[in-house]
Amino acid sequence: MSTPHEGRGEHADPHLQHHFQSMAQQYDSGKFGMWLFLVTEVLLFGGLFCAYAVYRANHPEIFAYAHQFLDKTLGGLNTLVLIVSSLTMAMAVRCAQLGQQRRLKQMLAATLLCACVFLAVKGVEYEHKWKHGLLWGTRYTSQEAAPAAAAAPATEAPAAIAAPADGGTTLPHAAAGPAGLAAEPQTGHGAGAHGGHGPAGPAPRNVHLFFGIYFVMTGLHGIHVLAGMIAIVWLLRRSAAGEFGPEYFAPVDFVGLYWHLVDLIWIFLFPLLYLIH
Amino acid sequence: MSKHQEGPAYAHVVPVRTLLGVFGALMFLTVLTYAVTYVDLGALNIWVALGIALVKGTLVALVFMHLLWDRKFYAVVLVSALLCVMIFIGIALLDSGQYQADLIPNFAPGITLRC
Amino acid sequence: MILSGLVNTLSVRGAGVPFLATGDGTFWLPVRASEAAGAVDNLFYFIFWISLFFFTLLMALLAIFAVRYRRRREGEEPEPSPSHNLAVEVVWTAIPVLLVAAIFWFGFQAYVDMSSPPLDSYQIQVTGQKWKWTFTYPNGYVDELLHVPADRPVQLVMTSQDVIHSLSIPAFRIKRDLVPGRYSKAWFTAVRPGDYDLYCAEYCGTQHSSMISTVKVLAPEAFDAWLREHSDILSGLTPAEGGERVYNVLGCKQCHSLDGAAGVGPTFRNLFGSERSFKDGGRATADENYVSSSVLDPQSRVVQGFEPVMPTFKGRIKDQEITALIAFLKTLSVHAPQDAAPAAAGAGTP
Amino acid sequence: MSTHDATAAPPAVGSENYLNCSHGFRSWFFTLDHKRIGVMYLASILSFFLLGGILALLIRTELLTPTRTLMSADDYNKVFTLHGAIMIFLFIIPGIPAALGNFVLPLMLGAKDVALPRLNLASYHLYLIGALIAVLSIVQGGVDAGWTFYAPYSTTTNTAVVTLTFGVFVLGFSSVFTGLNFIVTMHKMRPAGMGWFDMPLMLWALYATSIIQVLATPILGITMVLLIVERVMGIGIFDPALGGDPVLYQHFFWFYSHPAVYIMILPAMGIISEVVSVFSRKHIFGYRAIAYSSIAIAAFSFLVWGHHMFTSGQSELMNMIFSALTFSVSIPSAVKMFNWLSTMYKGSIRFDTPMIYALSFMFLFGIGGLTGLFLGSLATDIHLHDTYFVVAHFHYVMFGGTVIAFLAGLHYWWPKMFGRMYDEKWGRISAIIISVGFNITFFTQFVMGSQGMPRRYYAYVDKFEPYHVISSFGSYLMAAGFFMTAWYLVKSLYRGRPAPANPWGGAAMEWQAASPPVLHNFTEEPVVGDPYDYSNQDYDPAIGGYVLRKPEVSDR
Repeated sequence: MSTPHEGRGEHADPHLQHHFQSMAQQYDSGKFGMWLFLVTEVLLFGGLFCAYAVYRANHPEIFAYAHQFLDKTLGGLNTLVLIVSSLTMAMAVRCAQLGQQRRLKQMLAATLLCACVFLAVKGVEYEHKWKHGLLWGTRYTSQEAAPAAAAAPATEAPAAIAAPADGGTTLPHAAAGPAGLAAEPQTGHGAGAHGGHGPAGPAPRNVHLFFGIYFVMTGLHGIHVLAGMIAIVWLLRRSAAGEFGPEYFAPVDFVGLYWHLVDLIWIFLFPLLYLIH
Repeated sequence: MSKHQEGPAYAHVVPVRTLLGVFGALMFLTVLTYAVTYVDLGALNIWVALGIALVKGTLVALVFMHLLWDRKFYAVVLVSALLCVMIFIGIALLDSGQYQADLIPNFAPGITLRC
Repeated sequence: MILSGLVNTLSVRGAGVPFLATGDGTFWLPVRASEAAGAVDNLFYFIFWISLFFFTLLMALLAIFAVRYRRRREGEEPEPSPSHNLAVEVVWTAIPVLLVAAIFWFGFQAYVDMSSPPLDSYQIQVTGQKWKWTFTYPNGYVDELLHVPADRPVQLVMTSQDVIHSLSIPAFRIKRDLVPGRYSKAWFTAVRPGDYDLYCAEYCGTQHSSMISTVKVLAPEAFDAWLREHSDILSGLTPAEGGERVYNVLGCKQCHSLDGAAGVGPTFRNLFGSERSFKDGGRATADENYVSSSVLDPQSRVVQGFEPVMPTFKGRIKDQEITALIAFLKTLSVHAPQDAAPAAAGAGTP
Repeated sequence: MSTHDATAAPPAVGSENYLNCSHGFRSWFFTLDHKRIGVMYLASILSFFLLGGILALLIRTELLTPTRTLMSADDYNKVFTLHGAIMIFLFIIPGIPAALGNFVLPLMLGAKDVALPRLNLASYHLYLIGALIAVLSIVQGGVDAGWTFYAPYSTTTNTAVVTLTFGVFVLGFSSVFTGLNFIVTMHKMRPAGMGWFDMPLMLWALYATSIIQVLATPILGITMVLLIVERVMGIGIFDPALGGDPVLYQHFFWFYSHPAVYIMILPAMGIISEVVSVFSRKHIFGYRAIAYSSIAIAAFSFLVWGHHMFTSGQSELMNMIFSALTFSVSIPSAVKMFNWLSTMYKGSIRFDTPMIYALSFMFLFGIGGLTGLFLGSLATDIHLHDTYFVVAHFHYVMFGGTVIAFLAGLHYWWPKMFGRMYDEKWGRISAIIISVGFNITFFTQFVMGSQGMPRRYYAYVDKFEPYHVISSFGSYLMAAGFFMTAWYLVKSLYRGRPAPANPWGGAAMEWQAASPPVLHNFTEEPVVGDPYDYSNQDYDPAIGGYVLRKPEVSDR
């Protein structure tokens, strides 16, 4: 699978591919390629940030209400875990550059461990949401956030009728549409009448949109963490064979760049999803 | 080149102290951004949170990702990608804000009817 | 301003030239049947002539160069000529810039006019669904063809019930998407009585290409007469038949079944005369007053087990129509005294 | 699959080269050689071009009559969806960059390979996987959402949307990797002595293309992911019934798909810049202007996507902004056109097949570009949007532009790729047939479009019948031209006259390699020089090609 080799003078390194003049050129090419790849990742998540921005700007009430179901502390913990992993990854790159084989392996292992902790915490959060039906779109079945529809008939029937005022405040600015094509504002049924045991205030309509965005963003991020873990395992195997050193550390460096980007994205996800006011 | 502490010829080795310094700053900023949510600044909250995130992101990119010492072109590449994202988000926001008034209130029966 | 004057001159002078806009269809454009069409056509031909001029110029040069500088024998070398010339390049960048700026400006102006309806526009509601058009007139009359008065601004307030459709009337030069969940608007002033095609221009599935209707532009008096005649949906029918028509035309059937199955709203089968219990704990017998208030003020009492989603029909339904609806309901109910005409009795059976 | 066709090509007369240096399926399928990867791409995209073309003929045949001709409305909807998706994602986007670009880019740089050969191979494998997934959707009964997959139709239709969009998602990766690889190659592999402004314009075009591929394609990726998630899990982001925003989908889609149009046309412009200069035997006119205009087009391409949405419910404010920005992108294209024309001025023009195609390109792209003015202008676009005028416009740009330029490039580099000359007479004849057939097919569509005929119609109003009949017959003529081309090209592989290293007199470095090149491209270090300076070569009638004038070689 490796390309045919042509010896290029006394400096030919076994890792030098045939079409490059020098290791520096090869390293530069790889690094530049990696940066371009990171750019595509930024844009991939950029699309999701766009969806987030559009829905948050236009339906702030959904976000203000729904974020309360997220656990700020777990999110914060995960942020710290990722920052630690970023440090260990940066250290790993340093160790590879300096040829410190033992510490390289330790640092990679530490990074891997942090990633596991991150995913475990994420799993706890997901499980909580799953149990309470705080899910996306059609799967959204939360009783806590459910407006009058489910709870009202049994318990507090009068509340449902009092809904219009609340409906008005939580809904986007109503168009002066003709009567009859759609329900008039006063049919903002049940918007205000949740069971009274939710976090705070009435549940607005379409809360599931927040959870849709939450799950897609954190899910895609989680997949990236998983991919990073696979890459780190691969690095660990290669470093066990002692492949990396001052002359050849590009793979560690590139995986490191990727890992930092994953961290970087989380740095933005955390306040946007968890710390809404 | 032998396995001395000097490292490779074509890349910069970041001193441990710098790494730890940045790590400390990141930890501090995380705690800070967490703490700030307990203060109600109104509309400012999100901007403060994003500002802190931006500082943290810049630190990660400059030091952990070696941008500070690498070719400046990589920074140009990253910034142009961010610019691209901002154009996209900016225009989508601008447009969707404009047509909110056309939306039919309560159009989506959504989940309110199903449970 | 000078340029817009030029456009006007072009179109006026061009009245006799086959390619220029006239009221009738041309080789390029269909019949011009709305006020806005004039501006659009002028712009179309403005761009057309500019394009044709430059295209002809470029292709003529291409042909001349191809013939004049063809290689006559292998190995023949070209005579020396410069490989760049800043002045020339600046000029041929600047000229297109000015031209497209002008084109943008005219397109922009005409568009602003096309998207600002006069306040006194006659409003017609348009609903698109797979795969038919429904046009609702201010008095509640519903039709599948679009009838509009000539010489009067008409505004269409449109929405879709399923996927995106697009209302396109080539003769009026208007087109606008119907997006589910929102209202979109379009307006025009028709100027030529006649029948014109109305298409769905946004792909919407199997019968997309059958989602065609017709715009019938009528003289103002003819339009008024037509609307008066057609909106009397009860004419010539017994009350129960009329009620059934009301049920079908005004949209009751979307939510209220006749076969006893609960839909979005309660079924109409055996409703009349039955005992209703409400969400607020109240109860009442479904008599004439109950039906009437349910239609006009549906939110006041909501039947247990249903959502308060029904819109009011106040202003959309006439008193006789409510009476007819009641007569129809009676034919469907075992609780009602069977004094209604038996004509529609079978209608409700599944 | 189709890669076998390429292996079947016999080695050219002469010594060892990249085609005959190793044998067997594995030596091709797992090769890291950019030339073999380019040839595999070529074989694959041509197979999909054939498939897309057959679908196009089915569409045109169905439209011969105003009602049913040979298939049901549902089948028709699936056919036009697949025609669009296959032509766009499987043929035209990878067409020039991945097939021709892969082959010529390192050669033009005087390099041994692209910078990241393994990534290059991965890109091809992803292309193949994505393409197979996309084609699998046909087996599952087809897709009827239109290649634009507008929500909420695409989220509610019960056809194999998920398969096709997942295929497109994978293809997006392939496209990103190709673009990324090219950018790195051009940055890091330029030989000493070749500055940015010493590169052939084809490389500038590929560079601009790659920028768009890297920056825009991820948005397509996330759009497809969201669409799939929407369908599979009902997430509600684009579905108004769940509170989602279908117009936002269009923003997402066109943020990629408008720049994608330039992924298609920019490399085409690069080919034309090469061909016009070489066959006029004259230095390209306004080198820097063409280079800068490529980059300008790439930059502007990100700012104009909203012109696909003038009637969609996009706000009026955005309509105006996008209309203004749209016109800005027409200027660099016009500048290129003037430059090509000036290059021909006082040249010594030879009318070989590539040049016939280049002239045809200028004619067709001229029409395509100018009709874009009607669509960029707000008031006229309202009338023309979603009609056959738009269909005609983008076929003039995409087919009359990109495909014609692709054919120009294919004929131009064919001797280099396979070491054989094709039959020049048949080349010219079929070039002319294709151009004539194309105009008959699509010019009529301008007329019926401006008369109001909506696109994607299975059945239509009777008054449009004559236009459709003419258009369909044009398409048959065009198809005949293509089969003729396929026939003489395949024949040339077996019977063609062995090609000299430089049959056309090109001055860029790929012509310094043998035809076909050896495994690592150059037997001796290539000479870096001005890629448009033809003064140091002579025509040698004995070999039917040009040779460098040896004494003057050392000008650098």
